[in-house]
Amino acid sequence: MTVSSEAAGRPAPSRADLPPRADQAATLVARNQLSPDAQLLRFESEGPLRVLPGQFAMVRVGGGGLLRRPYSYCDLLDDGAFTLLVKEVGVGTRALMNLPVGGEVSSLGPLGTTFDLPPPDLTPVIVAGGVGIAPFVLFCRRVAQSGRRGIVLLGGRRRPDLYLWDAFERFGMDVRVASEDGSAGHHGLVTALLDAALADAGRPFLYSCGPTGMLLRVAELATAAGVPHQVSIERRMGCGMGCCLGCVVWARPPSGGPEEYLRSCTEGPVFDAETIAWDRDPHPL
Amino acid sequence: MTVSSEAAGRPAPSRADLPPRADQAATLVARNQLSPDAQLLRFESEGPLRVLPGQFAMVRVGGGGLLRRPYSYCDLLDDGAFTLLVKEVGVGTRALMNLPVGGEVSSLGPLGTTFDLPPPDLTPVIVAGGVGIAPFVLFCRRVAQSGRRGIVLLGGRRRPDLYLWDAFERFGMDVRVASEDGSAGHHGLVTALLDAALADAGRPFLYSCGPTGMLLRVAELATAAGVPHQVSIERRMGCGMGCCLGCVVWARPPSGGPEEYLRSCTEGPVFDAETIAWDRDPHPL
Amino acid sequence: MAEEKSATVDMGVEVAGLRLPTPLIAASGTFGYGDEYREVADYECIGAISVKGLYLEPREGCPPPRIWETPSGMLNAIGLQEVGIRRFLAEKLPAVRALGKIVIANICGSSLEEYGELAKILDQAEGVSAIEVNISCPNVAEGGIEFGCDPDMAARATEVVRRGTRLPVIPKLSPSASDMAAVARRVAEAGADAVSLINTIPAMAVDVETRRPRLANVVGGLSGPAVRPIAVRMVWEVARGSRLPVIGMGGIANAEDALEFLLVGAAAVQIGTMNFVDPGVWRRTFDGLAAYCRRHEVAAVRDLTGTMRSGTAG
Amino acid sequence: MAEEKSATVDMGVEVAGLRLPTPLIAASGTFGYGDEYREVADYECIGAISVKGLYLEPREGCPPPRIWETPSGMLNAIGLQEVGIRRFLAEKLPAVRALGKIVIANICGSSLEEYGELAKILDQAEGVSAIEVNISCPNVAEGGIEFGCDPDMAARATEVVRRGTRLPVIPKLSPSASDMAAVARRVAEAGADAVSLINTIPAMAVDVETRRPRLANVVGGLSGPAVRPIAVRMVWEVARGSRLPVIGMGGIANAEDALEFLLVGAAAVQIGTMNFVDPGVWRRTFDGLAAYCRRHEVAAVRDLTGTMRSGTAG
Repeated sequence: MTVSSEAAGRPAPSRADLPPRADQAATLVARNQLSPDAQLLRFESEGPLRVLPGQFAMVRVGGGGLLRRPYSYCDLLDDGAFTLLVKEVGVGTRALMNLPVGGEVSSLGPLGTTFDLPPPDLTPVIVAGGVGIAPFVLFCRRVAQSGRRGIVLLGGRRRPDLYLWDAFERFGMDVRVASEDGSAGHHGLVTALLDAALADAGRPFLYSCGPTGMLLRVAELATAAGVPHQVSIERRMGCGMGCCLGCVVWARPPSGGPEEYLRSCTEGPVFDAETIAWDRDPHPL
Repeated sequence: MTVSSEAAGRPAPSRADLPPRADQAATLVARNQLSPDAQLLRFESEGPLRVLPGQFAMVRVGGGGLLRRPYSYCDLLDDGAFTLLVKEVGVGTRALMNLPVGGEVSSLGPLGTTFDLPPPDLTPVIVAGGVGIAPFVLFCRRVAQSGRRGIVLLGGRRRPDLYLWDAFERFGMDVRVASEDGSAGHHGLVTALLDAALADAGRPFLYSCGPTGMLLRVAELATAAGVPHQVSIERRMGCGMGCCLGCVVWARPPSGGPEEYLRSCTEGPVFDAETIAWDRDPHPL
Repeated sequence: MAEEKSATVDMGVEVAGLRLPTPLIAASGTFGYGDEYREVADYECIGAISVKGLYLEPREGCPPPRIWETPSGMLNAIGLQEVGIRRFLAEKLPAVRALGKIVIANICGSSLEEYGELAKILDQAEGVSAIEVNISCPNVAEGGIEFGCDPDMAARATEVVRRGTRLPVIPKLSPSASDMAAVARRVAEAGADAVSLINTIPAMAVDVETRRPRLANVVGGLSGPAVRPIAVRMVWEVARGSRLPVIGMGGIANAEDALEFLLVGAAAVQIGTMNFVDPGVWRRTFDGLAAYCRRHEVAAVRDLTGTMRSGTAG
Repeated sequence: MAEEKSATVDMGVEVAGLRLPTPLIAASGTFGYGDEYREVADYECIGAISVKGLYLEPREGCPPPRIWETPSGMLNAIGLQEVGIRRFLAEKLPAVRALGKIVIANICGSSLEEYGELAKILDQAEGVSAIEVNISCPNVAEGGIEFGCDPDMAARATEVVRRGTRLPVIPKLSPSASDMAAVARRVAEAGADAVSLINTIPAMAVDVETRRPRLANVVGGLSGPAVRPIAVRMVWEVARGSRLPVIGMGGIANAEDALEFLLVGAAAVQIGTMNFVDPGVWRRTFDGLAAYCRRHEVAAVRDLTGTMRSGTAG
């Protein structure tokens, strides 16, 4: 893989490069209440499951509304179990958070594009806000498995919103945190930690996921510093399979290709950040 | 109370004669699986509850469809708890049968008219099919409390469908059963037991609840024998409060009043059987 | 009183000349003759009651089955079983008047003459504050076509009611018309003081095991949360496309739902099907509206009408 | 093959001259260009695929937000983002043809000329078996009014397509018309071989906290189980009121839902929104239809069309 994907916006990677997809029953086997409104849920799939970091599942749960909801795979465990990080935002997440252990969901995945491991001479620097941390657990597991380290910048409103901090430390990552109320780490936004992290990393490769305001700020700093940057974009999704066209983001390829809407479920959720036309994005700060 | 209600069809008894109604939260505290597809559920109301035999509740449970579902109160216990007999017929009953112990429902009741206790010189004879037995548990509790006995004829497809048989024996009732497959009691329909029961009762007062075909046959026999007969009629209900007009039955008062649709939730569910125009009933055998 | 629980928010609205203490009206056909819910609903949250649709004479209605549940909705074909205007005035109206609520009479006609006659009778009645005109009734003289599907027939029905009464006249629009705003403009010219919408949407369901319709009448009216997005769109179109005040309805179950209607232009809303599901809908919706106004620093709920912003971003 | 799993039931149907191996068609706009679901849906259960609506030129579509969930339904305003007819033929059609499925091209026009031009291009294309005509498109020349709302405009759009092709022509009817059967009769005269219905119902939702519409386009189309009772009624009306074969759709999630449409008169059905919810809908619906036919001793699924009985009792 190359540092900067040649194809603008990495449109529709050949499915041959990605793990097979299936709609499988998955049983909730454990619940870890991370904060008053967030849980880490562990599921066991009925069949085999391969997932690359950054990919997501479309999950259907009884009482959770008509449409499935997208969740980044948080971690994939050796026995084929996977975890999801869920924060209550509506009827779908609420149904999942109220599902009793032993209950079943339908999980369609793995879907979408992936975070690339950086080339050997670059150091991963991750910037995540709130539940945007989810895809980086599996990512950092892979980074650690390749015998490398990275820097994880984690932001949230208050200390309880800095989910899974300890997991990253176990992977040997250099974890730095920020909270808007000052209850943990830097008092303020996580992006304030970015300059120092980039300097410490030497030759950094940026990865980000979280609120649009944060992503935009990270993208500005990355562009200014000439640092490669992959971003996971979350949009309201209908199908996750590229058919409803509900989850699009406007792409303006720097290579000069045509501007167009790309599907965050298929050409994304992970994009090269320079591809996204942030100024035309309908989800401002 | 008189043996045969003067007012044809007993239209809209003054609410002053009936217990107060409320929409209350009720917690499921115990489940008794009576057969593969029937359960006796015990609930505790958040507030006080008075119920007369034959009355029903409109129950709302999460995942159980938009509308409430009507259930006869099966029994009312001294501490204000009540039981419902539930058989799986659709999304509403299924949600109730899957509700975990400790789960909550909304219960609107008590609604509708009641079975009258017979005058002292008459013997109650009850004919019930399947879940039609439900309202007679509380009724027989009241009969027994008045120091009297009665005959209970209980029918179903197979032995497991003869619900709560033992409860009636504990109340000192003379229980006689029939099953269509011959696995318990008389091999055939419960109505075949009726002639003998009426003879044994001497001066009987009939009460019935169950499938329309059974009710119709009981009504024919009661009319032929000149026996007073109260019947509980179950219809698809929307509100239980007399407003949606979904649950009507055609009434042809023998006293010569106007024929009209009466609401099984308000003028019923318990009617004097001679009021019902069985030939115009849209629910044939 | 309800007002005391939200002292800082003025919950009153004015529509079609009626001053309502709250913007929440009980929808015709879902609240009986007005007093059926007195034990279980918070009547202090109710701004007015539109009673069950009235013809001149009593009607027995459709045979059962009359109702069926659908995904997030309810089908009904009651056929307007009711007691007739005279028995309503003699027996039913006193009970609902005793509750101290503003009463809206909902009327149905098989002919223009019947609409006119009903209007004249109600004009003389004590305790009726407005007339809601159900124009989704089949016009017998025109082969049973609904008055409401055709702007001309809707206007003529409105006009005969207008001539028969000094009371506010509120045609209740049928969603079967392809241009709701055009119907609203025509009934405005014919003298309507406001419109209410939407009536139920014609729909049906089939029992596939017996291969028979779920309703004896085959076609019934769909209501409930399932139709709410359609109703909100129609209220928005009528509020933009005519100058009449609009009373919105369609599957309102809580304050958020009611707010959708108010923001797109309704001056008041009706609560219908959800009465059947949850009599607590009145208290919850009322309190939710008051809390919303406080949170958004809106002094009076009437100030919300038509305040939807354009665009979805920034 | 699917047929082997239900050896005793003939699942084939014929509609608009197309012989379909199953009565289940993937609805345009919900199944991409046909091959997106190949890993997760049982394609052997699919009788045909109606691909995403095509204009002459590529379109970027509406800005997001484009979708919103409603009670038992889904709102969408995609604005027909698509690649244009030429790129479809060059890049997309080969992939779906490789799946061995019957392909129906769904076309949209901003003008009568565009409909005619698209029909001519498709007439020359290999591997397209029929043309479904989306008449819910705004007619630019007439100020953006939908072709489908007016029977005359619907007929004119059908006529230009008819003149441009020998392929079967299937107008997809808009539920905004107040008399669906009248539209069906007019497009029949204009040369349609069948009709499909219903397209989505215009609807909207509002974010009351921001007071902005949930969709950037303000109004979107409502689909899903919420609208099914409305769709079943319209299919029943069109099947009774015209002689055209009908392809029914609207919230079909399982065999029972599909059967409702068949019994009221549909010759085939389309599955749309439920693709998003559950790709297993194909296998479940197909198997359920076959099981129903066996249980009811129906030799061929086509024998079910229009067999609803009258009356609800005995």
